[in-house]
Amino acid sequence: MAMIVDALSWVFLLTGSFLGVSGGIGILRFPDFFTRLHAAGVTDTLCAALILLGLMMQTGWGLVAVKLFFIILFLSFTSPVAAHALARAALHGGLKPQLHKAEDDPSKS
Amino acid sequence: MFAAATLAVLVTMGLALIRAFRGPTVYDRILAVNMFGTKTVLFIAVFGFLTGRPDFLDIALVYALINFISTVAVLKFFEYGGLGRAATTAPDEGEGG
Amino acid sequence: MLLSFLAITAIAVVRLRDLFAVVMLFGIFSLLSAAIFVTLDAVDVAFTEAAVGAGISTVLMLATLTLTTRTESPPRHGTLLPLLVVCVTGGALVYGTLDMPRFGDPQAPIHQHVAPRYLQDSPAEIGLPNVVTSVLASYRGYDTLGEVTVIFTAGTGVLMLLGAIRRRTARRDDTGKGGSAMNHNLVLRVVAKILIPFVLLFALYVQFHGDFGPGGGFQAGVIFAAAFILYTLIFGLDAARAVASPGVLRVLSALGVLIFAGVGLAGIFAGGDFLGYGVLASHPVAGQHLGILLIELGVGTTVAAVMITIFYLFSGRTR
Amino acid sequence: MATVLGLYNYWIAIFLMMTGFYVVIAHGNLVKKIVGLNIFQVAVFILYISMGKVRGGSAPILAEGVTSYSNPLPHVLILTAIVVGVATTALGLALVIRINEAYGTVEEDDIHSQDEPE
Repeated sequence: MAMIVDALSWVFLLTGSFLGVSGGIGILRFPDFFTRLHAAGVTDTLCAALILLGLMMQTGWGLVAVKLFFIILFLSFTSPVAAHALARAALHGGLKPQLHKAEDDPSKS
Repeated sequence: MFAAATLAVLVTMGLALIRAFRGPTVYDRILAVNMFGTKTVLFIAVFGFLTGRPDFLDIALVYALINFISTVAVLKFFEYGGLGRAATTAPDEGEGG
Repeated sequence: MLLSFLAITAIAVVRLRDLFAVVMLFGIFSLLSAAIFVTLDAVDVAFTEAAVGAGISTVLMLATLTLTTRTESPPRHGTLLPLLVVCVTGGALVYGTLDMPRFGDPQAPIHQHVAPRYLQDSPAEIGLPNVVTSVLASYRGYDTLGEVTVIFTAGTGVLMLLGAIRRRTARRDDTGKGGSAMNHNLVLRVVAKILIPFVLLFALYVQFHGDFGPGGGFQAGVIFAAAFILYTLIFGLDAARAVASPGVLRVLSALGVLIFAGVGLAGIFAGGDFLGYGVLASHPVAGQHLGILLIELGVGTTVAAVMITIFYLFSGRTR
Repeated sequence: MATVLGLYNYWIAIFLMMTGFYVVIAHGNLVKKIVGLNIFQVAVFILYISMGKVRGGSAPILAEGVTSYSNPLPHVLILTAIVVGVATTALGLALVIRINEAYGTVEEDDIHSQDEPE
């Protein structure tokens, strides 16, 4: 039983790390702001949740696990909200999503 | 294994940092800062486990909170304050009010 | 690796002329330095830096930017002379480091004198696991009293600079119904309503858990203030002023210093020294516990009240 | 090589310190100057904290099974310095705001040129 939990936590940790790095690459490589927001916003929440969940399985029940749980809760509240507010502000600020493939400089605004 | 996760988080931090430097629009920078903050939270959590003293998660919690607050503050600054004060619908609204 | 990040960020801060981007990068800079503090075992310091540097400083700088310009005009003097001065000074300092003890060396002179005594004797004398708290509040209580007074004085200074002229308060109803600037942003409002009670609870936890883990009055005060800043940002200044009125805050910021000094005086009246808590209870260790708890309370009150006051003043100017 | 690794932290701290110093003396914008001052401040913090670190040590919160701790004294000093630092930053920013109200600019050169005719 303990071994299964251990293995599962490693799987979670590694998946989370992978998602994090892919999000990082996405934020660097994607052509315009909204796609970058997509890359960051989607991976951020899941990556954080997975890594913290993996850590939670490592510690077992206790104060540390409760704190980790609160961090997950907090991040899963704030991260999407921040992304939403960011997209909203960008749209208000006059940034238009790039709807079709542009040949010229993609990151212009 | 914790080391692998730490390394991954560090790499992501670096990538976000590059975007924060290059970011053509301010929103790109805000996004990068926000992401950077999340990754810092993860870094501290994982690093606590790496060094074997995982009871310092309060710091990570504070980071998550502060990150959110500064993002909201920045967005408010942009939607109502500084940038194009005359162009927005509510010219007199500023930060905090 | 983190240190290299820090250096790169610093260069970028120097080079960018858009002040807004500079402030954003300064936020990153603070986060990074706090992460470095964690890796260097200074958890309490990281805690404070996270809350103060990344949170409060960024918000205050943004508020300043709304009041002033956003871009920096190009420099008119030659940059060669400053660069030369900086290089020479830096070279001299690097030369000086060659004699420093190597990083992490347990035999370095800094670790030989006071610190071992704190580490060895504080469990018996004070009985708190967090040595930083016991040094801060008990061994070096005078220092901390001075720091708290400095914060109080700075708050008073900002009050004098920004609070004296209130000519703009006349037209404060143009912010819309309820005085809320983010009225239409439903998602933010709902989430903030859910989060703020937890943040306040967490601040109290940090305040009273500071004896056992990282935390204490300074950090808790800042977190408490951060909760109010979030509230102000989302629901508007008038709503926040209704919750915690500026007058009450001013009284509270003075009260915190008063609690601190009062505990010190109580030590004298009980027959001990100024800020010697051992005499406050029947048992010296219990007395130390009581004294530290009260003092942290005073610190937390002052810090929170001063931070909220400063933020009110800055954002009150902006309208 | 051991020298470089052993002094790397100090060098970075010095580099940051000089960066902040450069910003303060070479830039005319007052807000930027305050940012530079803050960078300088952080450099000092890092210097102190690096000195307090003990290799193989752990955070100075006593726990069972841990024998070696980092030096708690620099932590205390820096902890208070950070909070005082933000208080002074706030004071400086307040001054900047008042200067902006009085002169209509935050550039040092413009302020000087406005002062000179009198």
